[in-house]
Amino acid sequence: MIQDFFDFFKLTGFPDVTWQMPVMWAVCAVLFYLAVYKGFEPLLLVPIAFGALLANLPAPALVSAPPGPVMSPIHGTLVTWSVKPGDHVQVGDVLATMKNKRSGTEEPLRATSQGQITELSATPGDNLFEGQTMATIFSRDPGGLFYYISRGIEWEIFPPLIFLGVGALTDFGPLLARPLTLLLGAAAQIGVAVTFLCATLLGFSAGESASIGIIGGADGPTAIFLSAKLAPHLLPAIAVAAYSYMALVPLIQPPIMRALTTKRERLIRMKSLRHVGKLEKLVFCLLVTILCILLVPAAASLIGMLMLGNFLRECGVTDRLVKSSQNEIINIITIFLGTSVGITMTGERFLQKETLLIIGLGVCAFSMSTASGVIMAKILNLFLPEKINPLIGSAGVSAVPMAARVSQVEGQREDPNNFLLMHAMGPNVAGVIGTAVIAGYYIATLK
Amino acid sequence: MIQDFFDFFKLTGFPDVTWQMPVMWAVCAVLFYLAVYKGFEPLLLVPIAFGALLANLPAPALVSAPPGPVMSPIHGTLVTWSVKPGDHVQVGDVLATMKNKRSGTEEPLRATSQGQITELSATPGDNLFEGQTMATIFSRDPGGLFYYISRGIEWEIFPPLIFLGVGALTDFGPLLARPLTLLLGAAAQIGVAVTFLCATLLGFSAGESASIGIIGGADGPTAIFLSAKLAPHLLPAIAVAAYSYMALVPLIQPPIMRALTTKRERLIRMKSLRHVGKLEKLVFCLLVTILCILLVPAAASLIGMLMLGNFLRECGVTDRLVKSSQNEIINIITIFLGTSVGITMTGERFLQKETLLIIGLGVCAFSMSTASGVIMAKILNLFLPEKINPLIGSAGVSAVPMAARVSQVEGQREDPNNFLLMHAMGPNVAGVIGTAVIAGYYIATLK
Amino acid sequence: MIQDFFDFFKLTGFPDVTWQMPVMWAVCAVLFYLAVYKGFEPLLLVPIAFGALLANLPAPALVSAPPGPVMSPIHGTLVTWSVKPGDHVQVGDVLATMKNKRSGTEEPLRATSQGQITELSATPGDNLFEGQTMATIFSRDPGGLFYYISRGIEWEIFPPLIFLGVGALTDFGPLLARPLTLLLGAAAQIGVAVTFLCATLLGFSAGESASIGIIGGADGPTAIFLSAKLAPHLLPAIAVAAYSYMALVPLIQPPIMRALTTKRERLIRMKSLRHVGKLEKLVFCLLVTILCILLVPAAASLIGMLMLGNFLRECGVTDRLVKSSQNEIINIITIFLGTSVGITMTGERFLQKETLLIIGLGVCAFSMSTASGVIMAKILNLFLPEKINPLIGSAGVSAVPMAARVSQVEGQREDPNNFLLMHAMGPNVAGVIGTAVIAGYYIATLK
Amino acid sequence: MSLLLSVAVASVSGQPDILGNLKYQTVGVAIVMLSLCGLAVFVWLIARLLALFQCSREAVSTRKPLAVGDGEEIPMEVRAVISAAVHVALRSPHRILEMHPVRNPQIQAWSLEGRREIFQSHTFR
Amino acid sequence: MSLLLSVAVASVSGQPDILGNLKYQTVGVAIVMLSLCGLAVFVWLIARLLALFQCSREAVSTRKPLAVGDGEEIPMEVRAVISAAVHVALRSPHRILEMHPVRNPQIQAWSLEGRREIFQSHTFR
Amino acid sequence: MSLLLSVAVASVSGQPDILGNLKYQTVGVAIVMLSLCGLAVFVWLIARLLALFQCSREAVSTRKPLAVGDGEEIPMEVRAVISAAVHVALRSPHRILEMHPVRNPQIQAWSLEGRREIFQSHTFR
Ligand code: NA
Ligand code: NA
Ligand code: NA
Repeated sequence: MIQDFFDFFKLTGFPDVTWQMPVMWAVCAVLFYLAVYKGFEPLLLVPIAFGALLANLPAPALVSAPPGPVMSPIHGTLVTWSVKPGDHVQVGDVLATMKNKRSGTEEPLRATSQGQITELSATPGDNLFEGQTMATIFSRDPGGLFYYISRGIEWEIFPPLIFLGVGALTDFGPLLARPLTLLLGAAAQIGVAVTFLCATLLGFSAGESASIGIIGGADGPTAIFLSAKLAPHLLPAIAVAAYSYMALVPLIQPPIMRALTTKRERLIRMKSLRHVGKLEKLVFCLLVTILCILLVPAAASLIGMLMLGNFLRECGVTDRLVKSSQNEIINIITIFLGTSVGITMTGERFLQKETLLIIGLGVCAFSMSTASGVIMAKILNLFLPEKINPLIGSAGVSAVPMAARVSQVEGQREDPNNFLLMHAMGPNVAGVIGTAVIAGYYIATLK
Repeated sequence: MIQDFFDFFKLTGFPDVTWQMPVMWAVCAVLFYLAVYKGFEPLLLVPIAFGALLANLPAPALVSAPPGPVMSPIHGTLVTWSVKPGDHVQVGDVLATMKNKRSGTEEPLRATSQGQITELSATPGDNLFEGQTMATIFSRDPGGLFYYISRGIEWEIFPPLIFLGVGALTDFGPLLARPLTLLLGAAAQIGVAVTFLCATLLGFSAGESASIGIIGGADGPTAIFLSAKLAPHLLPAIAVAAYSYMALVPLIQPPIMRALTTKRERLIRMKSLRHVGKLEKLVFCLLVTILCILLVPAAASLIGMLMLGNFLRECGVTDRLVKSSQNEIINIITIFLGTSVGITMTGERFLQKETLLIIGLGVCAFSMSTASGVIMAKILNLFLPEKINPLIGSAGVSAVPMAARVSQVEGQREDPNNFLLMHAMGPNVAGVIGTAVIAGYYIATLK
Repeated sequence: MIQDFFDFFKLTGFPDVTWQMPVMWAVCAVLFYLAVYKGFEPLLLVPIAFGALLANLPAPALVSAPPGPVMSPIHGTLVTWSVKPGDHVQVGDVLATMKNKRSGTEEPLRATSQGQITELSATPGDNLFEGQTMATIFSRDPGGLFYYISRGIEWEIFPPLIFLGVGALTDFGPLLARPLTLLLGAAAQIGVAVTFLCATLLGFSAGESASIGIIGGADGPTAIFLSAKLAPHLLPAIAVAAYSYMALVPLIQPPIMRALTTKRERLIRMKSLRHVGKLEKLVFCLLVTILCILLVPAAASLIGMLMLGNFLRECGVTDRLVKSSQNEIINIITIFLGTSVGITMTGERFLQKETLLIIGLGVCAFSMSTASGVIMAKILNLFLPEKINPLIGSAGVSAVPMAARVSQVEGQREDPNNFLLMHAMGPNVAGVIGTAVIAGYYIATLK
Repeated sequence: MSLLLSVAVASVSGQPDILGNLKYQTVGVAIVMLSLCGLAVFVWLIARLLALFQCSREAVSTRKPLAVGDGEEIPMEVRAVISAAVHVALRSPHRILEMHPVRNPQIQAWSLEGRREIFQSHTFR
Repeated sequence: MSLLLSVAVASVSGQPDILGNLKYQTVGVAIVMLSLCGLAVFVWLIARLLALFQCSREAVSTRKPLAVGDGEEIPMEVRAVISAAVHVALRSPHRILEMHPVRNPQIQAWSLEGRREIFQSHTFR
Repeated sequence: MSLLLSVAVASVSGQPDILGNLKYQTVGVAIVMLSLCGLAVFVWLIARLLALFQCSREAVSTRKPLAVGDGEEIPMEVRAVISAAVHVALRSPHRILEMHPVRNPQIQAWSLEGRREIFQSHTFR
């Protein structure tokens, strides 16, 4: 009987607990604390943290791939097989040794699904391309729940669908009423570029640097979309940094805004915005769709869905669809997006010095974006007859609508009767478009 | 630096703009105008037009298939390979030349996904069946957003799910109170048959003609379901025609109705309908399910889902499920169905003379269906002691509830106190069943 | 012309009606009656019965698999092919004869999808593993609607998603206020164990017995999850039994409760429960997640989703997500879960003596669970200074919240001023956790 | 020539065989007519049957004609306020006996133009 | 014979090994009992710990006992009307201090039969 | 050295080519600036165009400034009660001409702090 308990104990997860797991539980606890008690973007951080908790429990079946062909992960030569047809393998077992053509090193090939080897289609000495089928694994196990949920990130479906909802929630009116604020949204992307440079100096590759830089864009879905493409191994750290700093906007931005502006500039009052008609909004939707997709086809799914959502919203005849986009779609996808980001946050991947560097670079990105937005506003003031209050420049970092609210609060600190909120919404939503464009630029050039 | 801009320009979509694209943008603008300002079924036409806009921007990544095996699209002989293992290919690149067994012509085989050729499994001279694997392409690219969304049409999932919601929104009470109106719904399918004949005379194949004829059924999901099966290349034109003419019912029907009826017939008043109990409605649901699926198993998914939705509605104990069917499910699927129909509407496919023919045949279909419904009502009146107002015959073309409202309006034009709406709902919902049956007949015989 | 009708008749479903079909229609009618007129868990039983109706109509296209590789279903030797490349096959056609290695018998291999054989990759005499590709079938048919909907069960996605909603609907407060009630929820699992033993004695295999035993756990999603893994062929009978008996709890439990308790015990009044704070509930969520997944990693997806839903609910900052979990997600998944369970309920599978045995064993399971809960409460009373009313022990069988209401009603029968409902909610929700743990135990040991 | 064959030939040859197609369509329409006609007969039979068996049941169900439609509950606060307002306005002792949304699902006034709205939500394909 | 082996044998042979299965079930039930017992201990410990640390926090949170439940806001119009009606009816100068839906999530009247309804929405599996 | 090449080299060698990357980022920022600048010009042009063409149309649309926002219909019962209450309270013969939720989508008081709430629902990424 005692023996039976020992037998069962071996089947539990206890023997597989690694030192990283409890550490990550503590990380999750911190994230939960920030989300629940400090209000850091809880809609995203709670699912992310919960996914991370599941990722750091010894339940490999949650994420195991369904059985099927085993593909060569690299371009190289098959040195030797460690298994033969009929063998049963577990997730993580070594199947073969391969010699990487580029680096010349020998690397083990590990199973990503469990089952029985039914076929070996390569023989030692074979030269294999990346993606070439080498063997087949079979079992009746269907693959883990999060394998399926994560398809939404792997297939790059979730970020555009979130953008569908975001578009349905966004009012581009303030931007249309004062088109120059588009430039403020563009200027904030300078922070992205500067962070890219810093990241390369710290040794990150170009794809990694782009993914880190985009944190400064302060657009969660765009950051996830880009890093899933260019640096999937950094996805969890980037997502956590992006959403955490978005919540910290009210702390990060004000000192920078005050340092870069004079009291006189902060007192500038802006004229009320004109009313923008339905037709103007609809034409704008189509214009952005056409121009931006022509310019950066790689960001087509993000921009297309954002503008579809906005068109549905503004056209006034598709209420049912708008409500579903703003509620059901965005809510359901958020739960799945958050948990699938979290499930990639395993200890081995997250407890790296890269994570710390990313967290540091994230502050840099947000600060530089804020600064460049404010400075751009000051530059525009040199030429404009009607001055812009440079406090709205900081709103170019997206983080809709928090950055705009920061502009409002800072403005009222100097003059309680100065209402900047609506003026700041212009650069705020322009920042979303600007970040999508620069993301498209990175994908086009780095893929 | 200038060179860099030129380099980047080559990566944008501008060099890939074809003459069809701006033309299609204009087509989309017309569709948007009709949907937004003229109220033509905006719930469907806005997503369709937006999808069409995306389809006509040079962003092939939006719809690219994920990498994997390359299958022979025809039964024929492999003449020669244009690529070798290790080559990188883009969507649209020629991979091989094949000789079609049936037509004897040589045809190029083009890539539908981008990546590296990892394997060629056929050698020149091989005789290949349709669907036989010839090569394998690999890349880390997951495939485009609309590749995934379009699975709902390719796999014929969306139309039945829309029907689930339609069933949950439909009240078959008026039909049950006067079962003879089923015949009016059946008669309207004569328009489908006549249009089939016209289409074959114009040179369309049987499958194409059936898909065009079904426009006269005035049931969007059924039309999409059928043409996805029998004539996928005509899907966008058929869907656009079906939904546009549905919106034009109040213009198309009245002249035909007036021409075919005498003033005296139009003045006929009908007796109030009796109350139909819950049990009767439930038995009807099950009866239709069993009989229609026995008769046309090919339409089982449409009829089954329609009746499931209606059963949930009428049983009175599954409120939560009914509300989700009527709202969340139908709304979300409508967005995806519309955009996936639109995304197939590329210039090369849509700017064809076939499209014009389909638009012309669509008018024919609607007119013939209207006429045959009215005439059937007049024929029934020859035998019935209690006369039917033949104006309700036109409601057999489905287009729920617009056609029924047209009957009501035409009736009131002669006698403002004659309320035909509820009487017209009978043939109106019967038309949905009739169209599903004839669609099943076409699939069974033409597949 | 008459000949044409005969031709068409052969294409209808009428020639394929078997004797089991009308019998199963009657079974469906009984289920509909119970669900609609007797209120037996209609949210599940209506979709299940409707799915069963569709399963028993001759529409094989509703569930046909999409074309693709044909895999060996067993470990054995290929004796002979019955088809050759280029042949067209229908669902159910014999493709080959294989000799089972284990049993030594020859078995036919039948097609699960329709299309043309494009390739035979095994030759007679070959020794094949289970899951090894033997041939490839191709067609343009995409596979049936319910093939796709059923992926949610095959891939074990639906039960955890239902648990996400259940977690969002569950209040663990009563359990936290009196932690000892966890033991009552654990005790109810004794019924599961006893039923397992009875089932093995009746000749069921271990996997089948576990799936039958879990009916006593009175948790629909857990029962479906477990039997999809261990005994998929019994899934429909188990699901129907589980949901029907849950509805019969108010009939099954009271006599057992009265037989096992004295009037004095039934009169015990319990102290009002203390208030449980938010932090306590959140910590509990994380604790259950960590401990239970460590103990039974195989149930990680069920427990993880249950606790994610509950965390979202209790954290108070993710209202939008909670509402979507409680409504949209659970409603939509319920429709699909119900119908996909029903679609497996074909006559050949359901009209077996096993089904009758399962229905009998289900009563046994519910009774034993009720009894063991009550007895555990009586045992606890031997040691506790503050007595528990043993009537709340029966609530350990989950069936939230019906079992708890039974405790309340039985309590009030003796003393109309004794309110046991909230006290019974503790064991009630504890039973959910207990059943998930024992399900994990079975999966871990029997897979 | 049999139906399917004729159509198949027409379809393959690209040359529409007019007579064959005409026959094909006639059969199709006949099948739709027959099946919906059959359905109508069944429906009529069922209605008769139920009318016979359900006399007593119907009698019971008509006793509660003011049942409030699905999910159209008036919140308690609003009821309280209505009572208050009515009370004050009428200044006479009375009790509100029943309050319910106007639309009553069991009333048989099919011909009311007002029913239109029910079908407004319907324009979904 | 070890647990897993015994069950495996029983399962394969088709001949139920009664004793083996009995042991198998006993171990299973023991594991469920032990784990939920352990959970109970943990829960109890946490409650104690929180009770120690949270005294002050609790005190604060109980100061606002009339907080309106999630999403049960009374629309402004209704409030206005209630005020108007009450004002007119009472004809005395007064101010409505607080208005809130009846159900209060923090009140501890667990034993109220009324709580039943909360769990009505619960019948979901 | 061309942009793409330089970055590719930098990326592969692992040795960041600072100047190359600087140029790469400069080009990127320039593209963002130019494209959004172009967009601004287009938007301005469209606004001008529409202003020219839509004078008459706008005039019409401003005539109904009190249109009730999307889906914020006040239920008939509440209207009735408001009328009743107002009537009783004011004791003078009058008719309520228009009733509508306070927030009016066409009013141009952008600067109202109250607009904040609209964007509360917005914190979604
Ligand atoms: Na941004
Ligand atoms: Na129709
Ligand atoms: Na249970």
